[in-house]
Amino acid sequence: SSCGKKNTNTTDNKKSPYPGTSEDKSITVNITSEPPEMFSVTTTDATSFIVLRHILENLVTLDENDKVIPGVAKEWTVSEDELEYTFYLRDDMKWSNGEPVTAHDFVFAWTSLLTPSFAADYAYFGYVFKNGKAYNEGKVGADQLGFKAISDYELQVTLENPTPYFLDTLAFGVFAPLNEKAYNEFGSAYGTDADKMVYNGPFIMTSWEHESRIVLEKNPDYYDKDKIELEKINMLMINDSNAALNSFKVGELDIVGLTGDQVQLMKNENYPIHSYSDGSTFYLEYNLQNPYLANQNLRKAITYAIDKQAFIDSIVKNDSKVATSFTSPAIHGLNDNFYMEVGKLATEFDLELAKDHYNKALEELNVDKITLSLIIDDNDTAVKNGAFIQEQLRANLGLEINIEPMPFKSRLSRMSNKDFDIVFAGWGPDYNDPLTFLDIFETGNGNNHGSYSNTEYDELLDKVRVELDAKKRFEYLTELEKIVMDDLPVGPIYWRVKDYVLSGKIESGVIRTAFQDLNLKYVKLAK
Amino acid sequence: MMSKNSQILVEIKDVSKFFKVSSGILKAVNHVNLEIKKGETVGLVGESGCGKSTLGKVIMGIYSPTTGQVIYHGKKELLVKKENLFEYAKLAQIIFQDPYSSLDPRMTVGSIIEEGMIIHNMYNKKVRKERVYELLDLVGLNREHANRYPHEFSGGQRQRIGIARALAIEPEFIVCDEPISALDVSIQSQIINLLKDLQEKLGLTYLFIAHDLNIVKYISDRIAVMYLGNIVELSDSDELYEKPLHPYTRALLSAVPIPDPKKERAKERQLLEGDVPSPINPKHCCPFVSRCPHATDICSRDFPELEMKKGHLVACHHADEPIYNREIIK
Amino acid sequence: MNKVLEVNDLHVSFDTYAGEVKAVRGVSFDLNEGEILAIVGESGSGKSVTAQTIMKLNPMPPTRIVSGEILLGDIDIVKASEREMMAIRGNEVSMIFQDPMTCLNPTMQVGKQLTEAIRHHKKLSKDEAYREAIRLLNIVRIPNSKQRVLQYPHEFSGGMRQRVMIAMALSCEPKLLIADEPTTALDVTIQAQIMELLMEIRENTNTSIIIITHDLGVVASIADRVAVMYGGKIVESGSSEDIFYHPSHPYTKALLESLPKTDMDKNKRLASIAGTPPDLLNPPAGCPFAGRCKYTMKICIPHMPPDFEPGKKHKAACWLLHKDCPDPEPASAIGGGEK
Amino acid sequence: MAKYIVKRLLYALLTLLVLVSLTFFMMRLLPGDPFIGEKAIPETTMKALNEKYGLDKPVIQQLIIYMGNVFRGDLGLSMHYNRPVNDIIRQAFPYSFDLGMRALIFATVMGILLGIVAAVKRGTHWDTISMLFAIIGVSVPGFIVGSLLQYFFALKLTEWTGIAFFPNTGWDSFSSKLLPSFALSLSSLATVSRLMRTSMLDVLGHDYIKTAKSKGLSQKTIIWKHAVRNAIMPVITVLGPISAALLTGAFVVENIFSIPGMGKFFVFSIQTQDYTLISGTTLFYGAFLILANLVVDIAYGFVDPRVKLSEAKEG
Amino acid sequence: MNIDKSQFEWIGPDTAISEAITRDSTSYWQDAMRRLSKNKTAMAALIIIIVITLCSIFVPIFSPYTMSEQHLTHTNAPIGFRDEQDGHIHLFGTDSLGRDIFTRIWYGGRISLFISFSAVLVNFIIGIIYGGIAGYVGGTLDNIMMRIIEIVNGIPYLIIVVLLMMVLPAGTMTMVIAYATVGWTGMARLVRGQVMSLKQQDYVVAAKVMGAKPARIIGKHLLPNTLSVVIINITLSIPSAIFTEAFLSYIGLGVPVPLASWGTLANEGSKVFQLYPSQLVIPAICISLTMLSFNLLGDGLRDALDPRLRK
Ligand SMILES: Nc1ncnc2c1ncn2[C@@H]1O[C@H](COP(=O)(O)OP(=O)(O)OP(=O)(O)O)[C@@H](O)[C@H]1O
Ligand SMILES: Nc1ncnc2c1ncn2[C@@H]1O[C@H](COP(=O)(O)OP(=O)(O)OP(=O)(O)O)[C@@H](O)[C@H]1O
Ligand SMILES: [Mg+2]
Ligand SMILES: [Mg+2]
Repeated sequence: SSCGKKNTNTTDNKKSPYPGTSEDKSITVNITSEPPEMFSVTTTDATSFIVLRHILENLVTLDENDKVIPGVAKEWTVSEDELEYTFYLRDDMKWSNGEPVTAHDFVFAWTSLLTPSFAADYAYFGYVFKNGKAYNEGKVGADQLGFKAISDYELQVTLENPTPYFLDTLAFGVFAPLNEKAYNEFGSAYGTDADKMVYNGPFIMTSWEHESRIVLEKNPDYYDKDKIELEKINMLMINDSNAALNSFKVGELDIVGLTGDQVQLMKNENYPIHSYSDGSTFYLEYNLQNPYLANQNLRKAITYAIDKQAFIDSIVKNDSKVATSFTSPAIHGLNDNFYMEVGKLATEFDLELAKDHYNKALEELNVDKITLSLIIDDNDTAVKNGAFIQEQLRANLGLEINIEPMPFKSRLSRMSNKDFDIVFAGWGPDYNDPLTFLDIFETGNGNNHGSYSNTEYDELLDKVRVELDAKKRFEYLTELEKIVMDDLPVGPIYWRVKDYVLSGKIESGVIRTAFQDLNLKYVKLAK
Repeated sequence: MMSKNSQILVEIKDVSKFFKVSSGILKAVNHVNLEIKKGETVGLVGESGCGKSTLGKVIMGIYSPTTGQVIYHGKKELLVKKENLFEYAKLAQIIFQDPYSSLDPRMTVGSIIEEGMIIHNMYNKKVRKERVYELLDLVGLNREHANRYPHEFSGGQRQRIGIARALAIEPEFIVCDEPISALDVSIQSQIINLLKDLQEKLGLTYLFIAHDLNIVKYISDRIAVMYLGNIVELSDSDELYEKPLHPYTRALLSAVPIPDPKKERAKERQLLEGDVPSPINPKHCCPFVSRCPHATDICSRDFPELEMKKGHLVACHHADEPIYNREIIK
Repeated sequence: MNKVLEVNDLHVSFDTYAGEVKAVRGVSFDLNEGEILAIVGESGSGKSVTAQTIMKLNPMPPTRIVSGEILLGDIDIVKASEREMMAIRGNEVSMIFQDPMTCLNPTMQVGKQLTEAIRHHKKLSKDEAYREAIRLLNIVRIPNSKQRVLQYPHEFSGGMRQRVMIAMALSCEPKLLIADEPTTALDVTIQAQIMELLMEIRENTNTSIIIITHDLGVVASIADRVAVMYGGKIVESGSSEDIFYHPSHPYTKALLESLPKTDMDKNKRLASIAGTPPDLLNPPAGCPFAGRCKYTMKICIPHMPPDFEPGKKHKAACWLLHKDCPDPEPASAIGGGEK
Repeated sequence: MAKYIVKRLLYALLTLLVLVSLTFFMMRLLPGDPFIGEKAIPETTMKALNEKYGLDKPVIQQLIIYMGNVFRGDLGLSMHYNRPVNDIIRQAFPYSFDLGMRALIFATVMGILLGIVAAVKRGTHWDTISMLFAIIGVSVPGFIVGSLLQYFFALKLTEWTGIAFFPNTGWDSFSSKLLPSFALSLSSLATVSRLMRTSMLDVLGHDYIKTAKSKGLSQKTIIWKHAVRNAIMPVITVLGPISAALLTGAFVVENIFSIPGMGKFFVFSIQTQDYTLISGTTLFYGAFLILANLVVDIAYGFVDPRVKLSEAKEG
Repeated sequence: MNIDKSQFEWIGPDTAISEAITRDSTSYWQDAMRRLSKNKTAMAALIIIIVITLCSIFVPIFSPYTMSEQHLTHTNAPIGFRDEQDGHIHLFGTDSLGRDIFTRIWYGGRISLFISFSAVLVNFIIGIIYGGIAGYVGGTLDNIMMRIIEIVNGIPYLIIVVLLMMVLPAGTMTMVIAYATVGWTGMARLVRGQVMSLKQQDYVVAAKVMGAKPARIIGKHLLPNTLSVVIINITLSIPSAIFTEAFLSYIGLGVPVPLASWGTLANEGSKVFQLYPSQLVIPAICISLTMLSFNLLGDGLRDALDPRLRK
């Protein structure tokens, strides 16, 4: 987990020129946008999860290295076949409405997640449970679901398949408990206002001014409250990145994320910058239904012809890394990070090789010129991305690319309709396992927009899913990664790293990783 | 006198024009009947604000009449309506009372005069230009003036531009709304001569609105006297001057100033006394009653119709009573 | 008798792209307290320009007072600042404009426009002003004045607008009233009343009046003195009697000849002056009337005649009055009413 | 007059109906749907979502249901925020209105003043200054103006002086309202001032100005009492759409200054294809626009008595 | 004073004396153009516009760089940058991809000017015709036409544009169409308002009485008298066209990548203005200068078109 938290320049200990907000025992952070809804069952929004992380506590949570630690469950047991888990819950936790936090709250939450009428986008997370999918598709009753409350504080979970990363997954926001009584009180308005939901986390939300600010205050009933120094967290929703940095500089914010250009700016000021890998990989997705792109040599040519480091230097402008494989560095492998275990699989940038492949491709396709289109998003970074790739391919290969910028939803629609040649896309992990990246290339996977299909690959995936032996499993996974990197249904570009700065008020304890982007539970303030 | 066939050119039938104003209905023109024969000139005189211009505008179709209709050539299909203004324009034109505001400030005088000819597709470009110069000459302006803009002219010059514009279309019938009031007498004569020449040559018909009674008498075959929206007297021009029947007509005639200081100052002034009546919500009585020296009971009770009395049409209850003849002024 | 106004050798030009239009070319006259001066003359001869120059109303540019002085009391208007002019306008001098439609603000109620000047100069309350407006409309004989003050100019007839202008000018009881064709749109009965009104004002407040008109009847009825303008110059001036009974300038004579008479023969053409007035863009060096005058002599074309005095206080600018001029009535020209 | 207004209001209803229906159909033609996300959604969820928001019914039926709800004052449930659109508007609109009103008043007052000064002092440096102001106002877009203002006045000024004259973001104290209002007003101010200048110049050439002058009125009185009313027509015309746009929320300025107004909903609702929110904001904006235009049309009649509102007036 | 007797010789009236030489007749427009040509500021502005246009046409042709060429070794170079090694000179510096801003600016000028001209022209034509008819005819037609405008304005622009994107190929023509779909409404309303108050004027009535058809009345009388307002509105809509173009380019309707326009350049520049101010300032100056010139020209034209206003 070397890439998790990396502090640059922290060594020089001079007083920060930006002292941060003045309010005692509180910090103010920027969550950039309004969390659309705060109902843990249905939300999919990253901002919502930032807030939820502080106000709801799952069975298990993650530490600063994304390792699973106890949450509501103080301990648990796993069966031999790794299919059955029994969680023993703390008996001293209370919801903010006074109800005790019990196993039923989890049963209710997870059942809701899988109940079609709730229309949860992330219902598929619940497919890990036995009969989760079947119930979601209406084939079995709720009583068949693979989880039940043995007692108020004992929860038994049965899985569909052995899932090594199950506990990591459980820390994810969609698995948060839900108090049935409270839910029934607010109904469909649950989670739309500060007083329309209940809390069991380290903080409770005391105010939610929509589009403007959320105020969290320390939960006096929280079991770990003594370890929490912050009395209050203000979350502002400043969308404009320049405005946010300005706010930071004038002492209205204590933590602020930086764009590549802002990194430059703060570097010029010698200000300590923090970075973390957010776990996403950016790549070119090739549509294999396109007769040209069905050609492996062409995909290779394109992938190898792009100078990815130059891309990062001139556009991303921070410590983001050239992707050497598909799965991002945030994902754990057997012992270390998975990307290190598989090693450098991708050819980063090799002009000669690219040209070779291109010529082969032209030969195989029996054409002398190829023109393709590249779909990008409708913002200026995306346009730069497009222009860069276009120029690289034109200059290095003589391949013409037409750039098609379009609104996000249009892009998604084109992708799911498989109406594209190449898309500049990104993928972030759902859970801490390489499978979250590698299963998208399964034949027929809903996220397999490029229609990649490889029987060998599919068979391997099936093996991975039932393999109990961790070592073996990771061998398979490495194999999968190798196939991807050889067949190149996508051409990886870079692994994203994000940057932020802290005001002088914060001493330590800000957790930002791929799986918990912003966890302020253990923030220590400067004395 | 030119020959007159008695063909009726314009028939004004029971025309009224009412305006809604904040305090009620303003009856600017009140059930007026008038027939204008081809080739004749009808003078229209009357107190300021009595509805002369409004009547003129109704005849031109600028205002649509509240009641009644204006029939041209006896043909119903030529009723003045907004839709057939184009055909109508060739038949009838108006010289506006207010010269300046009726001239487009962004057009040169030449193009203002030429416009009508362009609209009616008359002549080719070169001839049109010539015609413009000719018209400018006719109304006593310089050719030089064709390139200037209306605001660069004196009041009288603007008036003449308006006249030239109306004449350019060569209509059969022209409503002349005080065409000469802003002109010096010499130009006045020149314009009157011009109008008469044109009448002779082309058989034009005029409705001539003016305050200068001498001129009206000179140019008109018949004269209508209006008062408060009504025609109160209508007769041959000579007859009207010799034998005015309506008290208002007589007051009018007596007030004509004489261009001779001694005579003028010696003259006994006969100012009209009494309240000036208002056209807003008028009472149903003789409109002149409040100022008439001979008013009797019936005058404030009954509205006098325009009737043939003593040889011509007059709207006065007492027109044929002897008291009148005694009182002839002058 | 005090001189209220003295205009000396006034030259006014308009700068246009075509060149300089010399609208007024050396006009001089004066006006005593309580005196009524009528300015008559050819249409376009510079009467209105002269009048407006007295109040400095013409927008400058394009108007330019080339030279001359206009003495109003001890103030030379030509040199007066805009601030000084503000105190004079509407207070000491007021003006009735020739074109009543365009001179009234189309978006302001008539009553407001009427009393604006008094409210400005005399500080009346709103209510008083309203009553004053009604009174003024009554004076100029506009019926229904109570409602009329609330109407807008386009709802008035031509003559009524003109009367509004008159009432407006009278409202401030000025020392000098300039009336530019005040009664052109009025019927004779109302005209007579207005004339009466002007006389009354002159009697009561000793106001001096400059009246510009084409109606020689009006001139005859009220003017003490008359100035006749032609081509940007005053060609003749004198008392009304002088002008009407002893006209000395051929233009004046021609003008009087073209007067319409009550008993005109309908079959005869009206007398008028042949030809057109000079173009003021490049006005003739000599007598402006030369081109149309039946007495034109050689000298008339290159030389502008100076003012001669055929009688006391009677001036005329015509070479015929020169002592050396042989025969003022060349036989061949007599009786040539027209060409 | 009353009749005219009633008639216009009826028209307004009809217009809104057409507007909403058109938007309703058009937004459904947009590629994508409200629920499509970067990650594939299970089919059951998709079905359930469509059912929840009534998208499984034929579009016409959806429209009729929607209209029915709208007449009952219910704008539906936002698909993205899962909150009633009524609530969203009720919460956000006061901010936008406050901001917009300040900007509008400033733009109108200053714009008219600048325009008048420029016209009256035509050709002097006053004219030049107002012209430059106007040009910057229109040729530098709002997001740049906003960012620059923020950078210089909220950040640099604070850094230099150590005193926070202007808060960087937010909408609470008076001082926090200055920069956004100014930034928002700039382009309207420019439009208003340019239009005012030109139409003022037109008016100053008229004879009635001469008349007013002849009464001895000061230039100030002449301008304010006589010229402005005759010149203001074009300004009034543009104020209709401008006020609708300003008052219902300005995305750019609200975004830069983090003001929780309506602006973002106009943009985000479409980006997220939140059908109910699109319809709601469209309806809201449309109603505003129509109302503003109605006010403008009525104002025409007041400003220029010759303009007839209804044909009924004459005769 | 003695004068030679012969001077008093009678010559009689001679109308020729008063007949002046007639100048060439000019129309209102010729006249206006002549007045415009005498306006120094306006002419200077015109020259600037021409220079900008010429630069936009020719600089890209003669520039040593293409507009898409990336010099990744010297990105974000400052103004007047000169690379010692390869001798590259970048007059206005380079952007984050190392593209020569000088070349891109003039390339962008082509697009921005073209868009401004054509979009504004289209707006002008549609707006004037539409507004003129609505204002002139009035009544129900006006009511309906204005309601249509409200509907057009009310539909979220983004929706219209995305839908257009689906049916039309990306490119400049599409962009003009996209701008024109709603851009004309402001002009139409403005013209309508003006026409409404002008149509009551006597000279319009006079033209009507002469039998002029509505088209002529609108075209010859009403519009020339609203032109001053129209001109201002046109000049004001130029930057809006430029920035709408930038917006359209982002969502894929505008100029294809790697082409740039002033609007997109300014947009990009604004993101980094704290670091590299010149990247914002240069396009902003281009836009403002163009705007300024158009405004000055517009003002000059306005003055020239108003015969009452004379310097
Ligand atoms: N703004 C202007 N620009 C150019 N020439 C002008 C301007 N105003 C007036 N003139 C010219 O100046 C001359 C004098 O005009 P003025 O208005 O004084 O005439 P007037 O004697 O009042 O005539 P009328 O009796 O017709 O009113 C006219 O020939 C006219 O064409
Ligand atoms: N548009 C209008 N709205 C309201 N009232 C009007 C309108 N036009 C004219 N009037 C009124 O109608 C009456 C007649 O006006 P009109 O212009 O016909 O008079 P006129 O006989 O031409 O008078 P004048 O000799 O003064 O020109 C007047 O009382 C006038 O106020
Ligand atoms: Mg009249
Ligand atoms: Mg005059």
